[in-house]
Formats: sequence, C-alpha cells, structure tokens
Amino acid sequence: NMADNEINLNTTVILERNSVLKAVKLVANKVIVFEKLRFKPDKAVGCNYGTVFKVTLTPQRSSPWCKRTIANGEMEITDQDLDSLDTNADDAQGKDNRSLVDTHGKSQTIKRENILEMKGEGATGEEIVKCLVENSSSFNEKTSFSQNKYLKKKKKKYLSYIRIQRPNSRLICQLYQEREPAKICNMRMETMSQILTAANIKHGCNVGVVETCSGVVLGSVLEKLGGKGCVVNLHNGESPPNLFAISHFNFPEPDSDKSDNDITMDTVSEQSNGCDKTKGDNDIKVSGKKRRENRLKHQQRAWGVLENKLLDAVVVVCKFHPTPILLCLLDLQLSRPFVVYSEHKEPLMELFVRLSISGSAINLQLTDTLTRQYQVLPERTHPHVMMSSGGGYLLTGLKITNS
Amino acid sequence: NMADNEINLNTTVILERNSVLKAVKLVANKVIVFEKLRFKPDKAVGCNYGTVFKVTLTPQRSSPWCKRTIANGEMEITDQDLDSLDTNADDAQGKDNRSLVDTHGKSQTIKRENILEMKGEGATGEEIVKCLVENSSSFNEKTSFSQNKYLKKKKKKYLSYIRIQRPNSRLICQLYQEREPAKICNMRMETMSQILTAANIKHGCNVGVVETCSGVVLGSVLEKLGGKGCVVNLHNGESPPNLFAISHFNFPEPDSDKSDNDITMDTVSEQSNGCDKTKGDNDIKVSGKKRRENRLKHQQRAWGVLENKLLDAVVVVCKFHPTPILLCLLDLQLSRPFVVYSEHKEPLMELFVRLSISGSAINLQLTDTLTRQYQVLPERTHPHVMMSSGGGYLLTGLKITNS
Amino acid sequence: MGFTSFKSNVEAGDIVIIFMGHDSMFPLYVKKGEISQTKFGAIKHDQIINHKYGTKFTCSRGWVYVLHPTPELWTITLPHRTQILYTADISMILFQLDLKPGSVVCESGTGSGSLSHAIIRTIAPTGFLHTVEFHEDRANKASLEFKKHGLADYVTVYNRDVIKLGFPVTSVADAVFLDIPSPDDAISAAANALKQSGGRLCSFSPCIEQVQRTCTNLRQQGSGFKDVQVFELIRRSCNVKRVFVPMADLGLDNDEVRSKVVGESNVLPSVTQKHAFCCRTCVLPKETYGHTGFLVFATYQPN
Amino acid sequence: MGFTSFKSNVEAGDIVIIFMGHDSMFPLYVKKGEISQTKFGAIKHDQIINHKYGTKFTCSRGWVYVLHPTPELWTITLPHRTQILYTADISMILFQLDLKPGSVVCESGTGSGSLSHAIIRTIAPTGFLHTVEFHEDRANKASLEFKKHGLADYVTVYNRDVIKLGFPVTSVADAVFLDIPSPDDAISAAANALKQSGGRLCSFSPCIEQVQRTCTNLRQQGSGFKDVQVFELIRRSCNVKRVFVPMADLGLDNDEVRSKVVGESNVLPSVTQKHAFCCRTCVLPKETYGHTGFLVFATYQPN
Repeated sequence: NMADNEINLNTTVILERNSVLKAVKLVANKVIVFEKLRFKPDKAVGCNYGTVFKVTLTPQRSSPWCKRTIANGEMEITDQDLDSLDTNADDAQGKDNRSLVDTHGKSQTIKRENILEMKGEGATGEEIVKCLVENSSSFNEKTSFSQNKYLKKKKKKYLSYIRIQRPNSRLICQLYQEREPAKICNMRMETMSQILTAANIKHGCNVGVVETCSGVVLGSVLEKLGGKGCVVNLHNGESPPNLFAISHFNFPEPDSDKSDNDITMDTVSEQSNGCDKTKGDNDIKVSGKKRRENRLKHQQRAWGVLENKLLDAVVVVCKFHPTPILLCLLDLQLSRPFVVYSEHKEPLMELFVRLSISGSAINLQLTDTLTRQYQVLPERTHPHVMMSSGGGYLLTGLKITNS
Repeated sequence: NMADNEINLNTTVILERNSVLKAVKLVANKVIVFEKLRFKPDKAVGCNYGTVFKVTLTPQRSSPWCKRTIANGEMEITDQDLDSLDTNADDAQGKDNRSLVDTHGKSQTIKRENILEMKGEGATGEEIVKCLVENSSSFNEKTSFSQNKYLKKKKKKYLSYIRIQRPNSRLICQLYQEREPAKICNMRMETMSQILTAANIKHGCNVGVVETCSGVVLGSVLEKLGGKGCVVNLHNGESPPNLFAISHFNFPEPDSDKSDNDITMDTVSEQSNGCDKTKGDNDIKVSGKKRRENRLKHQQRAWGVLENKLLDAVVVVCKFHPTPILLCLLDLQLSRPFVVYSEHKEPLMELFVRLSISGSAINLQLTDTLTRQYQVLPERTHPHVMMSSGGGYLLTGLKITNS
Repeated sequence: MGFTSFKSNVEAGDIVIIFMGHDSMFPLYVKKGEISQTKFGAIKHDQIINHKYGTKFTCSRGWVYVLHPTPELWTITLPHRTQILYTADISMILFQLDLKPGSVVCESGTGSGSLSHAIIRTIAPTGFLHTVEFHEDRANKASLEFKKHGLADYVTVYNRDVIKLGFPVTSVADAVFLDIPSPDDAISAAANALKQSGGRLCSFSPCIEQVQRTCTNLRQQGSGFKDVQVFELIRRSCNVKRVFVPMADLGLDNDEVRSKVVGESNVLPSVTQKHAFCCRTCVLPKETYGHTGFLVFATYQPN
Repeated sequence: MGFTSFKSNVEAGDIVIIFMGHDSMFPLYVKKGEISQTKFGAIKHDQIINHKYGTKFTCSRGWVYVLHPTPELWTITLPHRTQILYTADISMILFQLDLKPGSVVCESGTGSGSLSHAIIRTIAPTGFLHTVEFHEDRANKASLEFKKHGLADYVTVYNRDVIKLGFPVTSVADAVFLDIPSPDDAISAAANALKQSGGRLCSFSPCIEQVQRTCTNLRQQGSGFKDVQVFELIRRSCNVKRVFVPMADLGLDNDEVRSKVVGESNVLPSVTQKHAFCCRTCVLPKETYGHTGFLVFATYQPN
C-alpha cells in the first residue's frame, strides 16, 4: 500500500515551485524544464509523493567561444517546509510603517549583473542569499520580522525547491485555473466541485459529458466513478476536442492487463448526425489490434447507454450555446440530474426559460458562487485583496416527465 | 449651540425601538403609536437627541361592559444602554451545545394568557420579566451566558425603551431600506452614498434630480448642498411624485423668516412638454400669497438653470427606463458627472452602450456593490448570516464634448 | 438503496422525496398500508409503490413529483438536529478532500448527517466513513437513519468526544472533516487518524476566532500539516423573470426631444417605446445566505 | 479652486486631470510656459490655459480630455504615499459620518490625502478638517498639496502621534476618522475630539484583529460609543460587451433533432442559428479588489 505512494517513472506528476504547478510525465533520463529549472527526474523515483527536492541552479557560463552552456541541475531530497517560504502574505498591512522611508532599492549594493556572474561561477542559492544579506545596508536596521520576510523572499527566488505531488482532480483543476483559465472556459474549482455533486456523480453511474475544458471535466468525472460506470463523451464536429488533461490523471489504460477499470473515454460524434450513427475517436493513444477491439467495444457500450436512454446524469461545460445541446441530451433517465455551465449568464437564462416551460425539468436553479479566500495570519487576517471575479454560472435541474 | 441638540415640538424625529426606526413629527399633546407603544411626546421636549426613554406599557383592561380601554403609556428618561439589550447576535454559533436538549418551551409555566392578564392588571415590564424568570424551570440550569441572553431577550420584549434621534440622510435611508425598500427602488445605503460622491454633490452646486424614491434622494442631495445651490427636481407626468421623505429632513421652509436657505424643491414638469414650458407643483405644503410668490421665484430659477445649461450634476434614481431620461438631461456643463441608478442591469447596459457610442460621455462605469456586514463579538465574529442581495446597479460618467 | 445506487421504480422501504414546488419538498419513507397527509391531500403509500421516479403523482388537491433521493435533495429536506452544511460548502469539502470511491474518511461531528450522506455517496462502495458524534441522542438518530437509508455497510457512528479520546481509528483515513466547537483542539486527533502517507483535512467553523486558532495549530512546527488555505463560499441563486420597465412621458412627439433620445442612427428603437421596456433579467431573492461558515483546508504530509 | 468650486475654463495654477483612456489618467498642475511629455506627445501648458474643461485637446500622437478635478478623479490619479482608500469606502465613510457643509472632522492619519480631499469637498466652505499624520514627510507633503489645491482654508495638517497626544482639538468634532495601525488605542482620543452633544466615528482597518480590538474598546462601559457596526464593501465594475457564443453542430437538418431543439412552439428561434448566438453581456475583469478593508462605525453619545 505504501508503494502506491511512491513516485514512478512513466506516470504524470504535479511539480510545484513557488506555488506554480505543472503536470509532467516522468521519463527516464529525460530533462524537465520547469520554472527556469532544468533537471532529470530519475532521482525522484521511489521517493514518496509530497517530497520536496532542492534543485541546484544551473551554472550559466559564458565565454568568447561558448556563449552559454546549459547544464542540468541536480535533484536532492530535503525536508524544507515550502509553507515557511511563502511570502504572499502582505505583512505590511496593519504594521506600523509610520517611520519607514522607502529607499527604492538603494540599500542593496549587489546588482543584477553581479548575481548573474555568481551564478556563472556556479555559486549555490545559499551563497547568493548570504551575499545579498551581507551587502544590504538596511538589513540590520530592519525589525526581525522584516528581516525574516526579506530572507524568505530572497530564498524563494534563489533557492530552488520543488515539490512533487500525485495528480488528482483538485490539483489539475487548480493548475488550469491559475495558468490557463481560458482552456477550462474560465471555470473555477468551486464550480467544478458543484458540478460533481449536482450531477450526483458516484461509483457506477452513466454520465453524458459535453466539454471543451481540455478534459478536466471528463477526467474529474472519471475519477469520481472509481472504475465502474460509463462516461459518454460527446463532442462537436468530426475531430475530437483537446482532451490533454485526461492524461494527467494516470488512469489505467483500458486494455492494460492491470486494469480492472471498465471505463473509457468513448467519443461519439453522433451529435452532428442526429443521434443515429456512431463514429468515434479516442484520445488515449492506442495501437495494436487488441486496443482497436477494445475501443470498438467501449464505443458500442457508450452508444448503447445513449440509445437505451440509460444516462444517470448529463454534464455540459463548454464554449457552445448550451440550449440546443442540453435539449438534445435531455433523454436521460427520469429523476436524474443535469448540470450546465456557461461563462456567460445570458445563454443559461434562455435555457432556464426554455426548460421551465418544457415540463421536462424541475428544481431549476441558476446560480453563481462568490469565493472569498482568506489570509489567516497573526495580526494579518483578512480576505484576500485580489479576488477572481466572474467564475461563470451553473444551471442545475432534475429530469422529469409531465405525462 | 447645545440648544441645537434639543428635541423640539413641530419637528420630525426618528424613533427607535428594538432596532426598528420610524420618522414622526412631534405635535404637542398628540399621541404617537409606534411598535405597539402609545405615548405623547411632550415629556421629550428639551431633552437631547439620543436620549433613551422608557415608555410604560399600556394597561389593557377588558371587562363585560368595556371590551378594551386603551390608555397611553408614560415617557420617562433613562440611561439604559440600548446596545446592551441587543440580542441579534447569534450567540449559539460557536458555543458548545453538545449536551443541550431542546425543551421546546416546556420549561416555562407562565403562558401567554397569564402575561396578557398581568398587563391588564397594569404590571410593569420589569414585573413581567421577573415573573418569567421565576417560573422558568430551566433558567437556573443555564450558563450565566445563557441566562444573560434569556434576560436580554425578555427585557427587549417587555421593557419598552425608545430612543429619539435627529433625522438625517443616513437614518432616513436606513429607515426606508429596512421598512419600505420598494419605495426607494430597493436602493441601499452604500449605493446612496456612492451617488452623492460620484455626482460630486457639494455646497452650492446645481443638481438635476429625477427620482421615484419618496424624496429620499432629493432630501439627501439637499442636505449635502448645505443651504446653497439649486436642485431641479424633474418628474414624470402632471402630478408630482410622492416626496414624503423630504419632510423628515426638517429643512427650513423656503419662505420662513428664519431661512437663509436658497434652495427649494422646484418641480418642473416640462419633460412631458419637450423642455419648453414650465408648469410646477411643490410638495411642501404652502399657502398665502408670499409663499406663492416664493414658489414662482424658485421655479423660475430652476428653469433658468436648466435652460442655460448650468447643471453641475445629474442624478437619476427612478423606476423608469433611464436611457431616454438621461439623454434628455445630458445638457449639463462640460466635465461634470452624472449618476444613474437602476434596479435592473439591462436598462443600464443599454444606456452604457448608447453613451459609449455617443461621444458625449467618458469614464463610464457600470458597477454593483456587495456589502458584507460583520458581527464582531468575542468568539462570535463572522459576516452576517443573512445578506440582502440585489441592491441594484449604478452607471456613472462624465459629460464631455467630442467637438 | 437510493443514495448509493439508482432504481427506476419506488419500492416499499424506500425513502423518496416528494416535490410540491421549488421550496416545498419533504422526504417520505414508503411503507405498505400507510397514508401521509400533505397540503395537496393524502398520499396513499401503496399507490406510490411501483410508481416511476420522476413522474407525477396526483393527490386530491394537486399533484406532486416523486423523486429519487440524492444527498443534495436530502440536505434540503432532512430533519435538522443541528445547524447543517449546505450544498456549496459540501461540494467544496468533497472536492478539496480529494474524495472518490475507496476513500476512508473520519468526520466529527455527525450532526444532522447532511455532509455524511454526501461523503458516503462519493466514497461508496469501497470506501468507509467513521463519523463521531458527541451528543448521544444525535449519534443514535444518525445511526438509525443510515440503516434506514441502506448505508450501514459504509459508515459507523461513534458516540465519543473526539477532543478527549481522538478518532476511533488510527492511520487509516485519507481525509478528516471537523465541524466541532474547538477544532483547534482536535488537530493531533486528526493527524493520528490520517494515513502516514498523507491525506487532507477540512475544518468548518462559523466564526473567525476558531479559524484563527485552527490555522495557528495547523501551522505549528511538527504538526505535519501544510498548504493551509481558508475559503468562504457565497452561492446565489437567481430567478429568471420578465420585467417591465415603464417609460417616462418625455413628450417624444416634440422633434427636439425625439432627436436627443433617438439620435441620428436610430440605434435603440426599444427605448422609444411608449409605455414599457420589457426584458428578461435575473432577479435575486431579497435576502440570501451571506455567510455559512469558513472552510479551512490543509494537506497532511508528515516528514 | 476645483475641489470645492467649479469653473469652466482652465487657468494657470489649476490642477487638471488629463484623461487618455479609462485606465490612463494623470493629474497636471498647469503652469505658464511649461511642457509635459505624455505617451500621446507633448502638452504645452500655455495651450491648455483658457481651454474649456471637458473638451478634447489634441497632442501630436492622439488626443486627450482635460477634466475638471474632483476628489473622485484625484483618488484614482494621486501620487501614492501610502495605501489609499477607494471610492466605495470613501463614499460610505462620508455618508455614515453624516458629513455635510459645516461639519468639523478629525482624521488620522492623513496618508496620501485621498479621503481628506473628499471630506473637504463635502464639508466646505463652513466646515473644517483637522488631519493628523504621524510621519513628518507625509504631513509636509499633504500640507503643501492642500495649499496647491486651494484648500488651505478648510484644513490643517498636524504632524503628531494621535495615540500618545490625542487630537489637537477638543470637543469640537462632528466626526472622527481613524486609519492607523492601532485604532483601538485611539478610542478615548476620538471621544475627546468629538462634541459632547455627540457625533460619529469611523475606523478603517485592513485586518480583522484590529477590528476585534476596536469593537471591544468601543463597547466598553463608559466609552460613550454606541451602535457599533462593521461593514466591508466589494465594488465590482463591469464592461458591457457583445459576445458571440458559437453553436455546436447538432445536425439540425435532421427532423428528429430539430424537433427536440426547436420544440413545437418555435419559441426561441435564436438558438437554431447556425453559427453563433450573439448577446450583450456584462464582463467582469478577471481580477477585482476583493478586499480593501473593514469599516467600523459607531455613534458617540455620552450620557
């Protein structure tokens, strides 16, 4: 069981540096470039998820005959607590800054060029930080609180700690939300969480999904099915949409021998053909005869679920106008939920009205959620100063019949 | 100067009982009915604003030949601190209620009939509270914290404290917001405050106002003019709108000898006549020749401000579609602000687009404000559990010219 | 049964949700021979049995829908024994605790069981919920309820003081949820319950003081907790309505006025309508829940 | 001058606001013979003098508007010497402090003078602002600024520690505003400054800890303060934009699909459009100020 928690090659992991996340597949001896660091992952293999590594900085030598030699950093296990490096806290607020005079950086005699030089000579991050402290004229005048903050800030910049985490729906969502929100229709984590509960996603159910969220929604639904049930992924047009995020989840491949997983991503492009034809493509790269057979089997199963109206939930999270899509998919089982996300309110307002008068849905709710994150620190507790606004809207309801 | 702070007859005051507000004009020997209390105001005269009075309960005798004699309560000055009676705090939250068993009121042996009987016999509020405590089987088992809370609750109900405050824009706004929000277009206090700053209302400026807020907006603008300047009140149709709230502000009457106030409420109904005719009515009840002359003078002045395009600000807070109204009034001076409130977003969106392409306004902002009130009490600090939502929208901008 | 699986038709012993309107739903335990009185008239249970979920059921004074139970419907219809958690918070809790089929969860306190039902739905059939309730009566009621809802295989209720005695299990949980008056005193209890390989923690508190102490303890050197984050969610539900905004009488017959309002381009003829401008808008209820509580999340990852 | 009165044309010595775009404004002191460089090219001050406020001014690479100063424009263009207060908070403060022409106000600290300008606008010409700033340099700069803005008659800046020494005036203020690191230590200073007949107090704090202590002290028996209320304002500004929502290719040529989507009544033909649904919507910026600070209000009414 503990072995489950070990970092392995050929799986995707989440890298974290200075609160920035990245999903990366570990391949033996293959260099990873992440947040200005270059390193090979091999030393991480066998370590537990959550381990923090120090990556030595890359010396960048430049000489007349060799402009820049890029070498790789080395990974080293450490028990550094990343939280203790966190300087996002706006400590200044609430502090007595009445007699502070802003020196506009004049107190530091080490310049950017000097630091580059030191790096070129292979100085470690510790050495650089030490040098910066020794050459700051104001460091000793600072309160110990400010000294601490200064140290944290510099350490964060010059010491290169990364954490390797096991991917899951939460981290993958966070990653997209922070780095590429447009690729998940600007949906936020709290909305993703409500989609999963409102659609009552659970072990073994059949879910129809229409998404243009890089596979984040699809992957999250699959994760919550826990290896049983069926996800029917419907997409627009001939070619399947970008579902890159699916690969981050490390789902067992459907045809691998280890797999007791009955699910695959069945992409059924029948929508464009009036629900009367199946024609699929699968984002999981497959090859070989067995795989092709498997794929066909899965597609037929998905098709069966659709045709026999066995869907337990419908989830629509896409850039398209949701009204015609949901109306097409409203053939789910009775007393089952559907959930529709849209970045803009107006299309959902239209769908709301359309469903209210249709007599085929009740318990309609059009909602938005305001999330407030708080900084809770001694003498500095307050809601975050910046707040992401406009996290889109959700329309939820239950399928019923009037007859 | 201290005399300024004295409660006088023939002025309007704000009464407060248990956080409920009411504006009332004090008339000698005239009974006031407020929150189940009946009393004459005369004893309050000469007291300072902010004084808390105890009003004795009205004994309600009923007998076979006289169903109910309603007597008046007596006012008595007291130094009771109303805050200490405040039981709105949801003290239960955060407390350890793990071993509490709800007795569903069974612990109290005094019934509603008994209380009515006591009242009929002329018992004081104190006597009723004392009796309730003595007859509560669970009172002694409560923690002193709960005992305190119980006492507060009962005192609040049976002891009749009222506070008399001097009316001002804030209290009148609060009164309408809490008791009759529909009469001020569901506008809230924070919106009112932003209207006054966005319109840059200050001493001596000329303000065009269109409101259907019972006079609350008009009165607030007048208050901030401080006796100099001109408010042109434009209204729809022939008859002036309800401007009852204006009378709460105790503005000096324009024609009274005491008045050094150059302002009146000039109602110019020219809008319906294409801005080419004045025809007025005045909500301040006037009589006598001098008043009529005064009224005419004021109307002419207001008309002059409009015709000569001397408006320094335009404020529109009404139930009507604001687009045509604002477009009609956009003849204000250059580089001067206008502010438009609407309960719904859509009309303002239309106006926003219309103004953006018109080239006659810049710095357009369509905003809404979320107000969070906090309960700050030891171990019980949190945002208020219930929050009024939907406080409408504001569109603000500056008049410019493109030519 | 309903909360962890699906069925198409009502059977005796089922719990169903009777829908009489958006704000008028209640749970019903279907029992042969019983009759329930509603504002729309009597419901004879025998007539509901074999009735299809999601279809109308006619009473003497109106009709209702018979709905399949879900943790979300249960949350809005359950009998309150305590303050309960609502769906926006519940959703965030399940998501941030990384729950999925197979997860083992420790919860304290059980309360009215609103969150417990949602947890069980998400972790069944291979996961397990250990839920601790200080109050004996409530613990018994919750235990009975889980049995009636067919969930006994996935949950055990313990009547226990989690602060004094800790959780009944050690190093087995993937996630711990705390909703107790002094969560800061239960941090080590939570750490003990969590797997040594790591897991997630959530603490729900209505007041900021509890949150402040909880964060301090979570951040204490050696606690094993990291990534402390505090959230508050405000979910607003609106109604889509057609509104009529009246037009002021501006004398649009006058050419001068008309040219001001209509402009040259005649772009927005809608506002020149005589009587009212009609649009569809989202109407928020006058009052909404502005605060339910603060959610503190953290990762357990002992060195 | 501009902040307390109005004029139509720019004069030498005026402060004007140069508007280059919604998020691009700056203040300019007009001085004979001077030239200012902007991204749209040079502005010769002599050409601005006598220019009408609110009209275009053409530079070599574009045009700007020359705007009349207001406290609100000043707030978004002023040189920051400290964290400043923004318009939603400022509005609420002025309103809740019952300010109007004639009010006497005590403020600490002056900071960048953002609120001071708004206060003076509202209380002038008969009121007065006593504003206290601990930091000497800031006090001097603010004093100079008020002079340059023609406001010297309505305000005095004091370089002083309000906690140690109290306000420079006693029993004269209608309102007191505190924006200092330990407002809880200045409650009696505030009471001393306020009129014996009563007045209002506001304290602005970024953190809840300060608010907690301030409320405790305000509620202390004998403080003279009542009606303690705490607010937080979140103002959101949106942009009205036309958005195009693409339509999925559903094969509407197929009758079966068409009947599902269009329905019998053909109520919403808009959604049967082939390529895109177009609507006007409010677009919020990706990030907004989620928190500026907490506002504590109280009434002073000594017995």
